[in-house]
Amino acid sequence: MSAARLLRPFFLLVLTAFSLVPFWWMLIASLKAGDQQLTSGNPWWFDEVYWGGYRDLFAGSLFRTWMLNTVLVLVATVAISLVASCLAAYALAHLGVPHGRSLVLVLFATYLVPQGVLFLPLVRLLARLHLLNSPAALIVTYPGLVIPFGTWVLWSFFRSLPRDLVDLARLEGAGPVRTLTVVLLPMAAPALAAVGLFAVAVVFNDFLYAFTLIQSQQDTTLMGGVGLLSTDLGETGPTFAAVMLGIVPIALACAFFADRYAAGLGTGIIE
Amino acid sequence: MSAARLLRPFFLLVLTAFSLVPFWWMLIASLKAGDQQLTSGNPWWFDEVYWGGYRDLFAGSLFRTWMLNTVLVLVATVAISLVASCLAAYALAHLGVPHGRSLVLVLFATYLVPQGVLFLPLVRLLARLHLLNSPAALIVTYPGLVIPFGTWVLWSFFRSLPRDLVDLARLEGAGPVRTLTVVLLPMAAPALAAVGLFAVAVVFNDFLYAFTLIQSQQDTTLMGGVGLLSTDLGETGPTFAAVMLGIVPIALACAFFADRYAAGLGTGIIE
Amino acid sequence: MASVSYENVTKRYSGDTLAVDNLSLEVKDTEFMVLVGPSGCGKSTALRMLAGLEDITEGQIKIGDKVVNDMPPRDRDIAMVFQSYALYPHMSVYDNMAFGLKMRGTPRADIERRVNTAADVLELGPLLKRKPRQLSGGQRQRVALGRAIVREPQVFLLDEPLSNLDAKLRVQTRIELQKQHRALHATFIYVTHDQVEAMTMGDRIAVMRDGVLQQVAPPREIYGNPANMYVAGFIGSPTMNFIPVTVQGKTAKASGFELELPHAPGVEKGTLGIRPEALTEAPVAGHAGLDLKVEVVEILGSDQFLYGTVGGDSITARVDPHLKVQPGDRVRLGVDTRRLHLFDSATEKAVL
Amino acid sequence: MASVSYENVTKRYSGDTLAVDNLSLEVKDTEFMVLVGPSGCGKSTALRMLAGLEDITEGQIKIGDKVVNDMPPRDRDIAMVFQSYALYPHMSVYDNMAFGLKMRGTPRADIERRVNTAADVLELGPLLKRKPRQLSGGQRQRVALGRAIVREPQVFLLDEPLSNLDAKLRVQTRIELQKQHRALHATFIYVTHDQVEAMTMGDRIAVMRDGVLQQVAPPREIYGNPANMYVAGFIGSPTMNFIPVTVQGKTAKASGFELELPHAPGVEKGTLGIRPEALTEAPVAGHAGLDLKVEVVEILGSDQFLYGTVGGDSITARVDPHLKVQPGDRVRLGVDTRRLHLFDSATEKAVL
Repeated sequence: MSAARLLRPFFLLVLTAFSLVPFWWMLIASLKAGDQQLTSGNPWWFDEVYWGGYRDLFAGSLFRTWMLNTVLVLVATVAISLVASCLAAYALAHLGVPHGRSLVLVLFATYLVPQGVLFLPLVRLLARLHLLNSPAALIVTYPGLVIPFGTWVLWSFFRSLPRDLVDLARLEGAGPVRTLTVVLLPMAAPALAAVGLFAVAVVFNDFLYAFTLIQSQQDTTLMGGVGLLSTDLGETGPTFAAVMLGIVPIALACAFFADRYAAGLGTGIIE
Repeated sequence: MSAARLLRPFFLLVLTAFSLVPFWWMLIASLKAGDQQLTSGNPWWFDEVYWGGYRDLFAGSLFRTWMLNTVLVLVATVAISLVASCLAAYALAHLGVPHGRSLVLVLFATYLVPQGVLFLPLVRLLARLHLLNSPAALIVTYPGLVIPFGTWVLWSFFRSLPRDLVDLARLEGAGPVRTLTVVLLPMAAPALAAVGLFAVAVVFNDFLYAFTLIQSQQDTTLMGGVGLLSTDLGETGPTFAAVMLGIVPIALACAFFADRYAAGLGTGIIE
Repeated sequence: MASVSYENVTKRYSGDTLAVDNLSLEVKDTEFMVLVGPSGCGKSTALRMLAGLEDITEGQIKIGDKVVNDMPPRDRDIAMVFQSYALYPHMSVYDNMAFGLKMRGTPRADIERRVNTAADVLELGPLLKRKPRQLSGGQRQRVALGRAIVREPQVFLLDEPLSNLDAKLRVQTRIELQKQHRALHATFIYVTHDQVEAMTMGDRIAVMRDGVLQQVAPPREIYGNPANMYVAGFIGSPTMNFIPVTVQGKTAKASGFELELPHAPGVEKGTLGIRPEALTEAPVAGHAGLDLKVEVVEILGSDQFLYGTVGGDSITARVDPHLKVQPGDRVRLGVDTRRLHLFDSATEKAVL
Repeated sequence: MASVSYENVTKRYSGDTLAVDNLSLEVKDTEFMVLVGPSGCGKSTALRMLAGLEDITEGQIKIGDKVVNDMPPRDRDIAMVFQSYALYPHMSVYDNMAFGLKMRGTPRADIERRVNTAADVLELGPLLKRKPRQLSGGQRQRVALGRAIVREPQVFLLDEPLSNLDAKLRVQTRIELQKQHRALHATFIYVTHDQVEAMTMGDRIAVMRDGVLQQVAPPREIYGNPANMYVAGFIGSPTMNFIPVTVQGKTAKASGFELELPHAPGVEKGTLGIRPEALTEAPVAGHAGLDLKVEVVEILGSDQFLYGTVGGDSITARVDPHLKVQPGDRVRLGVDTRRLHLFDSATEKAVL
């Protein structure tokens, strides 16, 4: 036990630092004038608190637009990803699709295809569909990144459910559609939560698409707005203020959600 | 059952198309001369098979360098991520770290911090450490993207293991280090496999860091090499040939690995 | 008419696994038939083929007069109770019980009436709004049964419905199920690995082993006249004593004693079968008895079991609970020779 | 010396959950003590405190003369067998059995000798290289026991070690465990919810309920003289019949019959307790007997149980298996008045 007692404060320190550093850095950045945080001075502390970033953010309409676009993209991505992954996973797990297992493997493999490879054909496709420079470009793109992984997770989950639950539905006369909607989906809540979180992470972690598919500051999302930072190094305060007000709350909410729902994924669902 | 029968071929078709289209597109691209695939003609079929891409790839030493760097980055990222995630998850799950649950939540929240936000400070840090333009830059960066998620997955897994297994180790006199290495880790194979796969996916899906942290074509990875494509639209054949030979096999190998090991994550581990 | 008949039914899985081998069995209308055997003996597969959850490889299954081989499960007029209960965790007790009726489009008022009636019978009334995870094991079991009852099917299929209950509750539920069977006037086909359940509940018992039917008979008959060594060993607890003997005329000679059989069985080498309760501390006229070296004594309040050896053979005896015996003692046991069994060593069939 | 004593031990979990309430219990050296009770009665918590897996809120636990409250588990000279067996799925049988010795740095040759000896005793020799998932349930159970034996501890703690085995195997393993207990000359503390295991294996039985010890006594004593209604109902299967009666002098009056008690119990309202085997088809001199309306008949080969009603009370009787009875029949039963119990309605304590 003594080794354990020695390890405890060490881990505690490392983990806390690891977890809180990015948030701290962003908080500091949001409270500095100009581009001080990026160019000069101590990035971990401020000389004086500057509220201008938050003021400017609300002075323009940028924050409102970015937030609206972010929510729109987020909701659409999660919804499209969940519906498509569910249908695919259910068909593969329970409708006796021939070669289902091989299909899942190939599908999973697409999850590992580098985004860089498919970037240019994607841009050409979106341009031809006149979707560039609008949130629709992202709504079309993101689910493609989520569905392979989501299908794999839900397929694994459906296969792990007690067979009796599906057999009973069949005996009692439920067809495949009602078996999915009435029986399986309500039980799949933890798996659906995990896939939903993955979709949120894809949207939040994306920099490439948000930054390149939407060029104008007026039409982009929070993530795109933050991306613009790297090309326009003037006033960084408002951008980081946007991050603190928009992204941090969502990130924390997702973490609690993960704890509440998705954590059940690894353990038995049916008590 | 008739609805199910109707749905089957539909799903089969959609999924197969969804899964195979990217691979097909890349195969075609690797067999075309110049930048035909991106600029003109039918991207889904070739007029004539052009093997020049594959020839040129092996004529230069690029492919060898890219492959070596990719393997190096991949192995280092997976190794560092697994070790760090394991230690953190074990401490949080079994060593009675105070406020462990809250820490996991905050840690998970960092998984959702947009990469764009932290991009510039990261570049500055790497520049100061003289790590830019070498694979080391990526080896430092990627684990930071994997560890929050990895810790969460392993923490959930460790908590779901039967308590008896840990109790017995304690009764028999195993300290925390031996409990982790001799008892828990060998059983955590499916969870470790899942985290490892996630690490591979982070490396493969990354475009931002591979493309920007390493500027020279000589020192980059396959992903960076593919990224260069979007700035240098000359001869695309060799690049796609590299993808077909380097990435596709690894992606398929990972998919089989996922099926073999990580699929056990959702179901009971102990028979 | 809700008789059920299996006619030369065989189930072969991919590869050459033979789960059920040429099963022929008639279950009469309103009979309580128990399929019993160890896990992997094919009893569950036989039930699932009848339910329509598994295809039939060869032969045919009839419910009443209709061959149901190609009939979808929902049209077979059966209901099934699973070992896991298969309750939907996200639905209330009411919704679980109403599920089958809803799927068949039964009018809402009708559903309500039938669920409430079944809930009253099974004393589930106050629990209708709960979720399965808020119920005890016994309550879940009753909900699973209730879900079958509301459908009012002609045939009930029960797949190890008691095996997740503790001992006391299993006895109570066993009795409850027998009352329900009588009240419902339906055919019950009940699968279990537990010989006590088979003995106590079945009108007739079908013993299976490795996909092959061994014997079908009422409980008394199965217990008193097992067709072979397998059935004899499977039914009864503690297990029947099996003692290898050589036979000369009417005399059976074991390693530690000799016995006169009622008549000559016509085999030379055999296995003698004696149930523990046929060995008692009371001497039996006309036979010297066995000299048991006691190793373990188990007192169950109402019974006392002695485990030990006679010569080179392990022997279990059931004696009066008030007899004082210690491990290491020697006890002389009388043998009730009217209740002897003898099995041919080669075929394992009963010859006495 | 490897006696174990609990002295006023209390375990309180966060909140106010009281798992074990002021438990005092002496377990003698080499005794086989069984803690029995339904799930949640505190028996497992009591065991885990002794093992050192749970802290003790109040009181103290001694092994031999030493107070072990603050001693780390590895130094207590105990070994534990878990209900789940807690076998490591990635280790061979040999490595699972050698685990504890390896962790204590026992020399390799020594480990090998001790594991092989234990493997011989438990007939695990041919399985040493297998992984747990390649073993049957019974084999896993023996590996878990073997892992405890190789450590040669003074006290064995067994937490429901048989509850994952099927009925036949449970009987065999019960007997095997008793032989091991005698061979090892160690103290066994055995936790179970199964009264049959408690009755057959324990030198003494401690019945627990809601964290409170109800009675400690040898099996015969527990069965014959239960201290209260709870113990009387928990021990014995089928359960003792409980019949509410009003008492006037020596006469107890139930809804459907009257009985003369051996002496006046001194209470006015009580619950009469009659074990099923104290009700037989044979008439008993000096008493008219009960008139049982039979509802369910269960034949177990060696026994026959009748379930029915007398007046307004449910009654179970154990009768000769050859008696022919049908549901709906009326059977006159004699009562063995020497084996009557009477419990005070208010305190539920035995008064007769």
